[in-house]
Amino acid sequence: MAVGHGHLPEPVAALIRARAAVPNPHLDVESYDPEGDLLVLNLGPQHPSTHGVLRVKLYLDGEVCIKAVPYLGYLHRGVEKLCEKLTYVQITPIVDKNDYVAAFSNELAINMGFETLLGVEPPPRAQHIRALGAEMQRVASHLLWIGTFGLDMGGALGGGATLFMHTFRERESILDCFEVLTGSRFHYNTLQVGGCRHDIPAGWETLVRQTFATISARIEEYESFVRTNAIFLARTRGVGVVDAELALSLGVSGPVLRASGVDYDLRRDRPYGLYRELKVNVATASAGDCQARFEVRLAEMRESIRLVNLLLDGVPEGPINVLKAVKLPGTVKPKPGIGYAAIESPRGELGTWVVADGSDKPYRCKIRGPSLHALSLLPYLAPGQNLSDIIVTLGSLDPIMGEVDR
Amino acid sequence: MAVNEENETFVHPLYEALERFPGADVGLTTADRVLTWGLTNALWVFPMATSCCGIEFMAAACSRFDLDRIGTIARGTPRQCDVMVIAGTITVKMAPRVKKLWDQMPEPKWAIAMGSCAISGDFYRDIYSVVPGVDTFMPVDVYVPGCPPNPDALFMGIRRLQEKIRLKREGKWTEPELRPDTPGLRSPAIGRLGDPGRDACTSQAQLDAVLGLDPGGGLRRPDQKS
Amino acid sequence: MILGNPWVHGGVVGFVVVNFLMVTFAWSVWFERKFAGRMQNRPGPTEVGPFGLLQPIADLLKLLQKQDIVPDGADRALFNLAPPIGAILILASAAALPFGPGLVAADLDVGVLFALSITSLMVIPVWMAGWASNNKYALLGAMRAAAQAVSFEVPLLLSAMVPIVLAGSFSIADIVAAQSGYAWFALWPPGPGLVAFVLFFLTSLAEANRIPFDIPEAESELVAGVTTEYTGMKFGLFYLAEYVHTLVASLLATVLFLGGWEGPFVDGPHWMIAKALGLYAFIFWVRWTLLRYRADQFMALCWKVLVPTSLATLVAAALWKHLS
Amino acid sequence: MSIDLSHFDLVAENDIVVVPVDKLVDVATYLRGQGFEYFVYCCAAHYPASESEPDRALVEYRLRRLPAEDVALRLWIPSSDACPSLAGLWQAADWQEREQFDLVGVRFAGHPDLRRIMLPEDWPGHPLRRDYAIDTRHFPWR
Repeated sequence: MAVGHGHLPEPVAALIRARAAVPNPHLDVESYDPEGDLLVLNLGPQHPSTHGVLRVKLYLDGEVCIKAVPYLGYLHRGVEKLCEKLTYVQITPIVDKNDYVAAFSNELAINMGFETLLGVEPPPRAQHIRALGAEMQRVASHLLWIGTFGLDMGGALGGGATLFMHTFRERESILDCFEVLTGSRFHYNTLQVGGCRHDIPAGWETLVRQTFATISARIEEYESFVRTNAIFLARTRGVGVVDAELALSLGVSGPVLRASGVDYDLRRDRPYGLYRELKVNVATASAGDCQARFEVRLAEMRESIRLVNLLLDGVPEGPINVLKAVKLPGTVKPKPGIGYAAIESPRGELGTWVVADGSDKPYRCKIRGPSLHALSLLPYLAPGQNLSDIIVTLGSLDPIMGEVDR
Repeated sequence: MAVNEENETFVHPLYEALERFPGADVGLTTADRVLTWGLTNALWVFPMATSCCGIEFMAAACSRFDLDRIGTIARGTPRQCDVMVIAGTITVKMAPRVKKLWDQMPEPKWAIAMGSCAISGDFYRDIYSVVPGVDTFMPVDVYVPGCPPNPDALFMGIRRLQEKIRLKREGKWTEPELRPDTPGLRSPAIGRLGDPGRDACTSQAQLDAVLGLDPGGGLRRPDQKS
Repeated sequence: MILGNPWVHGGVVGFVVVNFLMVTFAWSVWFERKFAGRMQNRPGPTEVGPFGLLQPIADLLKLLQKQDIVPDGADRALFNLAPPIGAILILASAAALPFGPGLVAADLDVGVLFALSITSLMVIPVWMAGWASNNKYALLGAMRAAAQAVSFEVPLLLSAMVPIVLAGSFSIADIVAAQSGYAWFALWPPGPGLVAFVLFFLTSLAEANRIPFDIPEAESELVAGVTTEYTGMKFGLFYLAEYVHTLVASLLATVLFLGGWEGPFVDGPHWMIAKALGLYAFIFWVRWTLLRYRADQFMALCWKVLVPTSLATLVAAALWKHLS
Repeated sequence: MSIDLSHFDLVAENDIVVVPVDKLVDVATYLRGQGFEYFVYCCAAHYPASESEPDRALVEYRLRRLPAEDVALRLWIPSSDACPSLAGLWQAADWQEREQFDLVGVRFAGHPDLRRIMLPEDWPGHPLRRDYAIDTRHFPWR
């Protein structure tokens, strides 16, 4: 499912891509500007639109950026160290807080990593619940992104805020569905090794169906927002063009990669869980600019809504966990080994690399977050851009600092 | 009383002169009440949103909950804010910045620690890079427990802060705000206790966990027996 | 009669006008918050007073009680002077604005020029504030504001020239008189009048730093623009200047293009105020709907679209005047 | 589906190749030429000294040829040694190697800009080493 080739005819898009020469992120400012005339602006760590606590040191010539140096780690919470101190069962609620707008995807990734080590496969009902949750979470996460992207462009006291409020209204209704399923609005702690903790309550299907029917009707509004709003187009077209080769080499994945014309989705290309049987239509766009990323995310929301409706039809009966008594810590003890499992989170490839040493705690657990890779595009995209465009570009990459810093 | 730029408190001479004027007490207390009313009903918030709680703070400002109803809006610069809401984990690298931003806010100012990370560090409290509670380096007026707290809990926090300001300005004694007990932190948003699918051993395990916790706060170390 | 004395008359009318502007400013903040709330599926202020009507008073009382901070390294004199200068300038610009026949603080022969030139002076306090704050965000905001003001003055004045040419006078009273009989300049010369009205309105938005041209403030980029370092009532004065600027622009558009105080039943200041407030509300509507342009884009818009269009409009108006 | 690395005297089993340190750059260059242009991750794990082995670290690079051909290069680096950097071949290795240097303490030789990325510049120690206490104090903030 290509969303058309973006909004630009292919020759123009190719031209834009060719022009986006790869700037040097390691530019030596001292020799570039021996007089010290550049304005050094510290964007963040507390700034309305750095999406958390990112700090970017910008060297500005007038308002045009010469060099951008991101400084990470203002939210480094030592999750990987904490994983070494906790048992496999206790880790799930911790990783919820990594990518805090898509907690379900985090749980899915880490538990799939553990299951790879154990060699178990969740029962079909649990697979269904997992796929459902992941797709619902994708819609919720993209909704939040659209809202904050509007804030980046329109300001907290303007039209952007209106967009933000509207997307949050929809997001709240998805969170309600999760609250009914898991008892929690935000950090669910609902998956565990070998399956799920919470079964689908009675009447939940109807609630989800209604919610998503409403949302899919309202996506039209956001769609018209892209197609008809001249200011939106002017601000996003040709801004922050990501070269596909650079993106691959930087390990960028997810909507940012797909908006650059690389047709790659883990759900289809390295299927896991229920996606082995499910046909996922992957949305791509070729322009690689901020508007292409917006369109790809919109199309992904549509596709996720379709998948949710499809999955709700065929939830099989049965157990929701293959393992017995998994509620007690210490019961999960994989054999020594190293495993890697990856899922397609709303932001891209979210992987877990686990080293087991035969005890009930992982020896080393690394979370491969897509946000870190997406953010590493910024030093390449920012030079030559206006300050306003840097904000928009940063917003369109959708970094979640909890996942970047971990 | 006022605060000058060297952060010393002093009584304005005009205020002293006014106090000696006959009938001034009635007028002054009324004026003070009006001023307090203004102060409590226009609390502009500086969102020190670092992580998950920041998203719930946004949700509180959004249509379902709407902080604007009680006159609270978020401003991007600390110079124009009255309340700093510390929403999220504060790390060692971030803490100096938080302190600096807190110092940049004009008096009178208050702080709300939103979420268990800001209150005590929660389960990151033993991590090498996380500050175990923001009240270790700056004053906190109201604690809003939860992980993250629901937006309505933040509303309740702001209401508590208003009440506190009112009582302070009237010179009444207020209960000093303490870190909430950890059992309060652990209470789920929706109690699933009555659910038929819930195992009895879970309840027992939760009860044991609660009974074994440090009642004084959340700073219990593994080596420290209470 | 004592009211016949121009000093007394001007003083009384000026007092009334300034108070009108202040009160309108206060409750327009309330109105804007309610209005934005309704646009965003939320109620807006509800708890402070009935329907939240006392919200602006609470805000004012709070701002009055805040500590006054002058940042380290700031230029104290300029930093402290900028907010009152802004407020005074923008209130002074209303002096030449008539609200009805004879209801004007100072009936100047060049009323239009006076009002426009005073409002365009607003860039000076903004620049003072940005320079004096010792803050890079404020400096960038001030730079943007200066660039914006310099460019948008041109189409603003050119489009304001259209009613002057059509009425053949610089006096606002004469311009309003020329529109009597519902020959409002926004409607009557069918082409140039309407175009000039739209141009005037757009450029007034840019002059008053409203979305989509609010790049000097740009909360998402420059935190709070020039007001980043201002606390308490100094910020309040900037806030007042911004809103009153918008209101004055609406009033000017009303007298220049919408027939001033003319209306059905009884002519009078109520029509003038009603029309201006309608425009004012429209500005809020625009503000809470649109996104923000980038600096270079809207410079291009100004010089490549607005300036030629306003020139063409002026020529067309002159031709119309010449031929009729 | 395993890549043929026999001319390096290496065998890939289940996508995993155990590479000697001195061959890493050659193998990586070869793979880059073979179309492995997607850099997935660079991870390291610390193994403290035991009776049989000295203090060492396990480093793993995972590279991918789209759509789904993976190769994981696994190396054992003694703590006294430095791992050759792949930052010149894949730009992603830049930040990933900095992160592993910061947290695990593996040094990467030939890295353009090997600074700490997560922790403050003046931080003592590398927290993900097994001998680093989880609740290490850091004056004055904790």
